[in-house]
Amino acid sequence: MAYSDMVMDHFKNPRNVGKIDDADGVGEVGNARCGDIMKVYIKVNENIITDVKFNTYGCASAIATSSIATEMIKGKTLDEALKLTNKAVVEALDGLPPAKVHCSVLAEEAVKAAIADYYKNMGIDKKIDIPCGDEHCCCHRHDK
Amino acid sequence: MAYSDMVMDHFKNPRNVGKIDDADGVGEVGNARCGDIMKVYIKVNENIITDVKFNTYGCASAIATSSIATEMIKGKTLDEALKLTNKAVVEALDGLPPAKVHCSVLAEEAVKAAIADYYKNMGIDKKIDIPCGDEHCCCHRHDK
Amino acid sequence: MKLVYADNAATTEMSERAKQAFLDNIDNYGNPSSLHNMGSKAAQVLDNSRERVAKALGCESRELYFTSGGSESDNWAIKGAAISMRKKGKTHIISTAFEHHAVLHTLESLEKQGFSVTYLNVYEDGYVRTEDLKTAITDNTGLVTIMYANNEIGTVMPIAEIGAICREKGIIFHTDAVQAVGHIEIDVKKQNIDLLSLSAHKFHGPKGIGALYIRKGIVIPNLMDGGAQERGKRAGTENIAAAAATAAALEEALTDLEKKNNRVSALRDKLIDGLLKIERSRLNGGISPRLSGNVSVCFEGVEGEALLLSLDLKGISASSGSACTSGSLEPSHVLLALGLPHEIAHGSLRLSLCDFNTEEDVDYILSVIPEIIDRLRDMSPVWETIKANEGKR
Amino acid sequence: MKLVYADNAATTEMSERAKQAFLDNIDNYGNPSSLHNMGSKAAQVLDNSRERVAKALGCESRELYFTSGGSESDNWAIKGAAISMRKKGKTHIISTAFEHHAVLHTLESLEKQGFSVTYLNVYEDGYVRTEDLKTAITDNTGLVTIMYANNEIGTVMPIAEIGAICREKGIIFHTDAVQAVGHIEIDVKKQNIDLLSLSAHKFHGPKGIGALYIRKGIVIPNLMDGGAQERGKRAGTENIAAAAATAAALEEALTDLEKKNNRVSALRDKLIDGLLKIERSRLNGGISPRLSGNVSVCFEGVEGEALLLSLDLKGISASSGSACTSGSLEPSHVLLALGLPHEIAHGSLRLSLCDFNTEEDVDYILSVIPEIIDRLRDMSPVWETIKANEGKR
Ligand SMILES: Cc1ncc(COP(=O)(O)O)c(C=O)c1O
Ligand SMILES: Cc1ncc(COP(=O)(O)O)c(C=O)c1O
Repeated sequence: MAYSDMVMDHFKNPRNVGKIDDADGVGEVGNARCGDIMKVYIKVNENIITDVKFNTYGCASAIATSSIATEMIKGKTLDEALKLTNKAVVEALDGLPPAKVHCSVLAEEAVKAAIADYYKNMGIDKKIDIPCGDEHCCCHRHDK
Repeated sequence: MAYSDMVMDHFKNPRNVGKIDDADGVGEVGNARCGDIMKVYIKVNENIITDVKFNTYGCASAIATSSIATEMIKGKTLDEALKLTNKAVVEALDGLPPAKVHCSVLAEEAVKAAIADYYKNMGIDKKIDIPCGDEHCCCHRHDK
Repeated sequence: MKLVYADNAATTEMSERAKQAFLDNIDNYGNPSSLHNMGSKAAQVLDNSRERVAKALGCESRELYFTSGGSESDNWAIKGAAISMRKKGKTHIISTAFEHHAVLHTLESLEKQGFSVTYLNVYEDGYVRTEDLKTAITDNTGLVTIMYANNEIGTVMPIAEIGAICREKGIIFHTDAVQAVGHIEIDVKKQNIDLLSLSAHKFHGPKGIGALYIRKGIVIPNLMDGGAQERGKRAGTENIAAAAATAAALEEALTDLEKKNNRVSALRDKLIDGLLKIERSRLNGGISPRLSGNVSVCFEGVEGEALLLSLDLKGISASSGSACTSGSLEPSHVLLALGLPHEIAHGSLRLSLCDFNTEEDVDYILSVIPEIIDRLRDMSPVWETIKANEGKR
Repeated sequence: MKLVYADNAATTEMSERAKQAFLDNIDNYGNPSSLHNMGSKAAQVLDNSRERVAKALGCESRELYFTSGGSESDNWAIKGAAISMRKKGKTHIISTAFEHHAVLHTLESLEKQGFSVTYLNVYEDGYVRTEDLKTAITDNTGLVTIMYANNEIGTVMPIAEIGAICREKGIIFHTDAVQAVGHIEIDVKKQNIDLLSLSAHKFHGPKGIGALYIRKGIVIPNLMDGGAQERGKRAGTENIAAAAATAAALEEALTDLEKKNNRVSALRDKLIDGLLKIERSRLNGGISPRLSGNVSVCFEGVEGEALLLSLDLKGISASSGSACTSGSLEPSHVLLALGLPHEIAHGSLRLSLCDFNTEEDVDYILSVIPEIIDRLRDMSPVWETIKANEGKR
């Protein structure tokens, strides 16, 4: 199993690591039992994601997908950010080993969960389709 | 499967190769189907084996056992020669690989068959016990 | 950058003597089954190598069969013994839950064929209890297969006691000694072992070769049918150079073994002590008896692969769980067998030292790990939660 | 004394390129399953080697599995296919009477488990007839295993035709191509081969490594259960250096193959012509298609081992029947399958040339053999009888 240079770069120097104490939205997905948890924080101004940070517990590709996904949504409108797919994340990283594709799904979910949280906080009723958002999502559901 | 130096010596320079046209006794054992035939010729004078020759079709150890067995009975009395055992032949050759022990049995048989033939020619009724003397002796009977 | 290879339980570098023995025979290419001189020369080296390996185990040459490695030896021993015991009407096997996959998956395939397997508990400390073995034995038990030393956590099982129990009950006893041979003094006769698997690349020998000891009197069918090699029990043209290198490596490994083990276990203990200073870390498996080179720890709030790769970037080769399974998402079955919760087992690190490692290696590892752990914990929401809960208490 | 190695069907010398590839990787000792850099470096060489071997056979990398050699590949393919076909309710296998023991003994073990095997006639010339195959196929047939080229007499089977017939009938087709790979242009796709066994040491590669090609879509259970190596299909820490050497050897063997084969078969034909000048000699097996290096002759009135050892004393390495069985007293099952009487089969000699052999080698062999035959016939009572009978006619 070899990671691409992009994955290694984002693992070694992850962008946007950290927390936003006064975040407008926070999304957390995965669980410790499965070996990965991603937590994404966003600041939103006029529908634009002005700042984003993440904290991730997980393997190198979990860290790298979090890093690149946050990069991909930074400065984007919420609607643009909602179009983020795990496929786009995998492509941006020049590929992931098959066993690690589930990390890209988690990253997509984490972003969407943060946006959903933002809408909830704003009292805006917007249905967001999260691939596998519930907390009890089984570890292997993303492998297939 | 490695042969001892003695076996190789008797294979390379077999003693007593040949035929005796006016032999007093000739013994042939083994069969071509099994891959080895030994034919031993003896000249007898006053119960002493004065000359002995052999012809052998067979593997290196068949040739070596024929060679050493003829050496071992040359100049001996018939009674002494009849005491030749395959074990003695194996020992004289510093051992034989297990799969080749049957050759030493053949050599013992060939000598005994030649002596038996001598007695028969002389009209002497003497019972000689040949381990496996009949022509149809199966190839593998000596392996055990 | 300093390079430290600390993954010797996964595989080892060939020793100079092993390499030399290999190279000395690379042109000794005859087929040992051939009758000509080229063949005999090869056969001589094969015989000599077999004798030397047999001697190192305390058995006779003719009880030792070369194979392609530890996995083949395990498959042959267990599948073979299973077929033999079934002929005697027995279908129950006893093993442990933390065997190597070469044993576990073999047992699973036998379970599908109607055998039943009892997996003994190895408790939190990673040791089998002989009382549990005695309790598990029934009239239907035909085989006990228990590893000599665990590949992940290094705990060493009470093999002689297990051997004595099995011999008394007339049960075949196989031990996967892949991690033990070359590292622990073994005497298959004294220890009443019937079948023993070894693999050369775990003691500085070459890859692709191992052996199975089959005690005289134990009859198991072949796994590999074919030519008359290995006295008709294991077909395949023999790898002479590798056999010679195996013998050389094993002899070298056993020379001054105690001295080497003392040195290596001192390094190990220094490493363990240093690592356990890190908060919320723990040692996996008991400390004694333990392979002299094995360090297995878990760090809470950190995931093993990220830890491994961070170490790799610092020139340190290590492993998390066993190498074979590290591509998967499941934490190691060994750590789970110890009763560790998934979330803690995910944070495991195995550093396996050998006598090529130095004190500088250990110091270097200890200088590097804490900052890596800190960095990973800093970005870990799990660690955040742990800390938050601590604060609450 | 001149030394001539003419036993290349038993095993070959490693080529310089293969040795170099091996040595280049002897320190690339990481475990490919390991996540660290040492592991990835090893994994890269493994992947690259697999690709190159796959390319040489015309298949995809993921259809190629490294094993410990030809015997393991044969055992895995045949035992595996047998289990798979039994699940579909089929228990009939078709093979030939002159397969290598790795196939024959495997089939025998299956016969004991309730499979039935039809052994096709190979006639006096050593070729399978496709009409016989068609006749032998029943609704119960699940596997056809027919060797690509015979190891003793060098005859080459109509593999593409056999492949086409099997594919049409939906029967799994395995070929033991141990003697063919590296010597004959093979394309498993065009030839409709489902399973193919190869062994590196038969084409100037290292010993202890081989491969099994398993066509995508063919599912057979593992022979070697355990770790996740070879995509979970063949457990055991991989032998990187040997894999690299296998790829190097195979590529080298296939470079200018036709040119090499033309040269070697010219040597072969010169040798055959020379040997057949000896009275009461005969060529075993048809001349075409035949492996470019194979010479197999019988000399009446002479026993093979004595002939072999006499040649060995002159520096010539050859074989009688196959190397594996030459310790036994039975004449080769291959020669018996051709219908040769025992007494003639006993006098067999196999000289197997490769592209390392020269015309001088052939001239030397031809200068030596007649006097050896004369000497042995001079002391042979069988020859005496033959001559006597000739006199009578
Ligand atoms: C036709 C054939 N099949 C199988 C084998 C077995 O190969 P290996 O000895 O590499 O296991 C051989 C060679 O011994 C062979 O010639
Ligand atoms: C305990 C144990 N058993 C079996 C094996 C398998 O050995 P090999 O990879 O040489 O087949 C290993 C190593 O991978 C091991 O550590």
